[in-house]
Amino acid sequence: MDKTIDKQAFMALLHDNQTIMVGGFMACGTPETLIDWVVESGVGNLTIICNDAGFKDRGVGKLIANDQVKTLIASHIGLNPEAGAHMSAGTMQCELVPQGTLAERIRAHGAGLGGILTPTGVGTIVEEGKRVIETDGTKYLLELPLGADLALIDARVADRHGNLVYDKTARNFNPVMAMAAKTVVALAHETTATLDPENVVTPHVLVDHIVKEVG
Amino acid sequence: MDKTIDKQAFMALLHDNQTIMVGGFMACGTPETLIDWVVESGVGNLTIICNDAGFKDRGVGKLIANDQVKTLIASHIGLNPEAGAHMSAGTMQCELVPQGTLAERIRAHGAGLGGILTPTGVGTIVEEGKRVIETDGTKYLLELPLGADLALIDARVADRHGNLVYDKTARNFNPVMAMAAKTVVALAHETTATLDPENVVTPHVLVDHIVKEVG
Amino acid sequence: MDAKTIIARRVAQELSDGDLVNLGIGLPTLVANHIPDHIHVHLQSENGLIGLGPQPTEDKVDKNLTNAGAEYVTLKEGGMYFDSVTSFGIIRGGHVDVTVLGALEVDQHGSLASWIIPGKLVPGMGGAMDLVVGAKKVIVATTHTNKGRPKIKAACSLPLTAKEEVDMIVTELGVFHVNEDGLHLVERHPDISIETIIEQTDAPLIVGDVKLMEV
Amino acid sequence: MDAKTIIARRVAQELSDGDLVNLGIGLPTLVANHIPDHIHVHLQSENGLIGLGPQPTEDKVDKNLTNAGAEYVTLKEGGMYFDSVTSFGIIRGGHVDVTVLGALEVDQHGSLASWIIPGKLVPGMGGAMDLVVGAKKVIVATTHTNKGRPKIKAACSLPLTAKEEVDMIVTELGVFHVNEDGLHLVERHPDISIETIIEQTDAPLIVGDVKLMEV
Repeated sequence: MDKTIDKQAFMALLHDNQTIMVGGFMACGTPETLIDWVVESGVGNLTIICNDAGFKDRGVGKLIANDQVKTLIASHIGLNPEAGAHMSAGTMQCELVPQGTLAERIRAHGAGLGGILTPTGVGTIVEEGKRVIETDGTKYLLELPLGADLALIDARVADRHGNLVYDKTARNFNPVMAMAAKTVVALAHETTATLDPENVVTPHVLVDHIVKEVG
Repeated sequence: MDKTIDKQAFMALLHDNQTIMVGGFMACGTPETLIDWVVESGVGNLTIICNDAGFKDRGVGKLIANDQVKTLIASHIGLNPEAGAHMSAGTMQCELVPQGTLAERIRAHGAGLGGILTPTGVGTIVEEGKRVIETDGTKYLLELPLGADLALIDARVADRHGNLVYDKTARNFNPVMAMAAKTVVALAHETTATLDPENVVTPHVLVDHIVKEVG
Repeated sequence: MDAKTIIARRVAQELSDGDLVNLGIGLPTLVANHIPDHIHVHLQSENGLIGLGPQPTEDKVDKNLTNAGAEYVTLKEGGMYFDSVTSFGIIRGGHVDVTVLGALEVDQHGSLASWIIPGKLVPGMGGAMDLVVGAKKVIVATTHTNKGRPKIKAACSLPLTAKEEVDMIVTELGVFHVNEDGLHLVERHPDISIETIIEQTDAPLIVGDVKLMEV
Repeated sequence: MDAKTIIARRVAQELSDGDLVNLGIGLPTLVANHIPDHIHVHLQSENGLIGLGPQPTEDKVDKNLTNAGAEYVTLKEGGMYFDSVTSFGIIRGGHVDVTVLGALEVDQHGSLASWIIPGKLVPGMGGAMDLVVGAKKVIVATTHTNKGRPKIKAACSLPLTAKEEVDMIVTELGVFHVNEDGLHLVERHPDISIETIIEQTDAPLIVGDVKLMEV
């Protein structure tokens, strides 16, 4: 089953009001070609889940600069002044989540858990509005699952089944996001017939579509 | 830093009343040499955490047959009649845990979570004695972390830093147990200088000691 | 055709191209032999692989390549290995399209008992509780009766594997759908009358348009 | 020697052979330059590697090999890559021996504020909340004052990164231990009097046997 799609088929996956997870850490491991196409599509009112706000001209920062993002759920926005400006102007909301909690919340959705108890954020403003659950005298925050309509991930190599491996620190949030969205699109920088079954990071059953990076 | 230890040093790690996690699934991926040494040591009153009870003469079944196990925490004991016999005789207790819950409880300990909410076991006897937590109208069981004093795991290859890779379905519970015990000992069937940094499954910082399989 | 073959063949017809499928130990395993040639499904073995192939010839046996029943198996091209945490993340997270498993009892509301007969048989639930809760579609494949006693009940009397999760029951006598309004008989064996099925079923049946099973 | 070098050198002395260490962005990064030759530590970068090496020469830059501050880095022999879930599992699970990070404020009870100045600076907490809660030893490395205002307080006034998790504070003036009974001054810069340190600290100090810092 060939999962490769072209730009046109990708564009048909995009809609206003979608929740989209985007892999990458400060734009390292973000599928830039797919982000460019989301910019080109002009879809708006998006909820973006990403480790950070990227840069003004890299990563999900391009979507923010183009006024397509209603809500950003991220752990850090400091390297993109546009994100702060959009927040101050009231044109974008931002939910800041500790990075480890963000990873676990996405994992919880992908792995079918109802939530996880984490010590992270106890006694801080992260606790606000959350259930505090005590076990054995220790307090934990109940953090809830985080899923998406679409995940856009960046892979080094896809094989013809859709198995994926990643490149160095460009791996980051990509594998866990591949577990947590209704539709998963991977931008593959290379393709190959098959990968070593011991080294596959994302099994093909989790990947719906592959876009081959050109050039 | 050479992490290799010999039999004598391994034996010094063993004590009565320890909680020991043992990798393997129906003895596939169980470090048999290390189990043989635990049998030889004669330590008793152990709590063993393992996917299953192994067979009478393979895997943790050898420890049960030798009357060293006070409590077994496992998902399945059906292929080892000795386990049932020890339970009936009252010489061993057994806590049965759904396999996915067992994996998540061990992971929770290793990843510093206070617990996880799972739908598995809701409305069954697995629910007994547990907190039921409802989010968005769905009921989940709060399952608590499971750690150990010692983890005995089975690796295909260890490099000289202690990085590990596994062999096919012998991987199973080994990687997660390497996260969840105070002391982690890996039986390595091969050793090499270095492994590909993209393919390491268990990072060396999690591994305390390596025992090289002989022959 | 014997009962098991009738059941396995009928279950196989429920599978769609590209499905990720988990087949339980025993009768459900036989389903793999009846998958139509034009349908390509991916079989998961919860001990750590997707791409389960046929049993190897004796000279090709690899002791580190087994299924969840501790039998030697093979891996198909495109398959891959993973650990137990990933395996049950895939299962619990709803990434398995169809799970097929046996039953001691199954009731009109879709509750299933399959893992324990108190005081008699205590093998443990293994991965069954997670599979039944997590898979998108749960099919119980079982002989209609056990020593003449109906396995389909108004309410299970044995401890449950999961509450109200079964979608479909296939026996050698017929096919049943578990709907909101109760248990529907939707197909019958051509040689078996609806009256006989009602007689051998310990639960109220909703009988509408009953098709003939292909046998 | 400038203040930052004094601090970085002193923090480096806290590291032990084999430690897994996470160094925050900015001042803490400098600690890597002062680790004694006979001590071999493993640096983690929370975006997905252990074995952080020095910055590459321009011709060796790999855009998919960055640290948590989005700078190009290298991987040392024996290092490996992993995803964000694994990275924060390692962090939250207590597998990081020492984390070193900066502060906006730190108080006598070991509470830390480092990620937000409401209405002014909202970069986000990134991985800091997980690191401070998860690491075995938390060292705050910071200049003693900010524009003449003490950073060590009786109680933090800014929103917290974590409550009562800091173990040690190193500034260019002295070294402080956070103990159950309060904040101890344990070392001072040879040129700085205890009185000066008390004067420039906004928290009560317990002063016992005060050694001289090596500068």
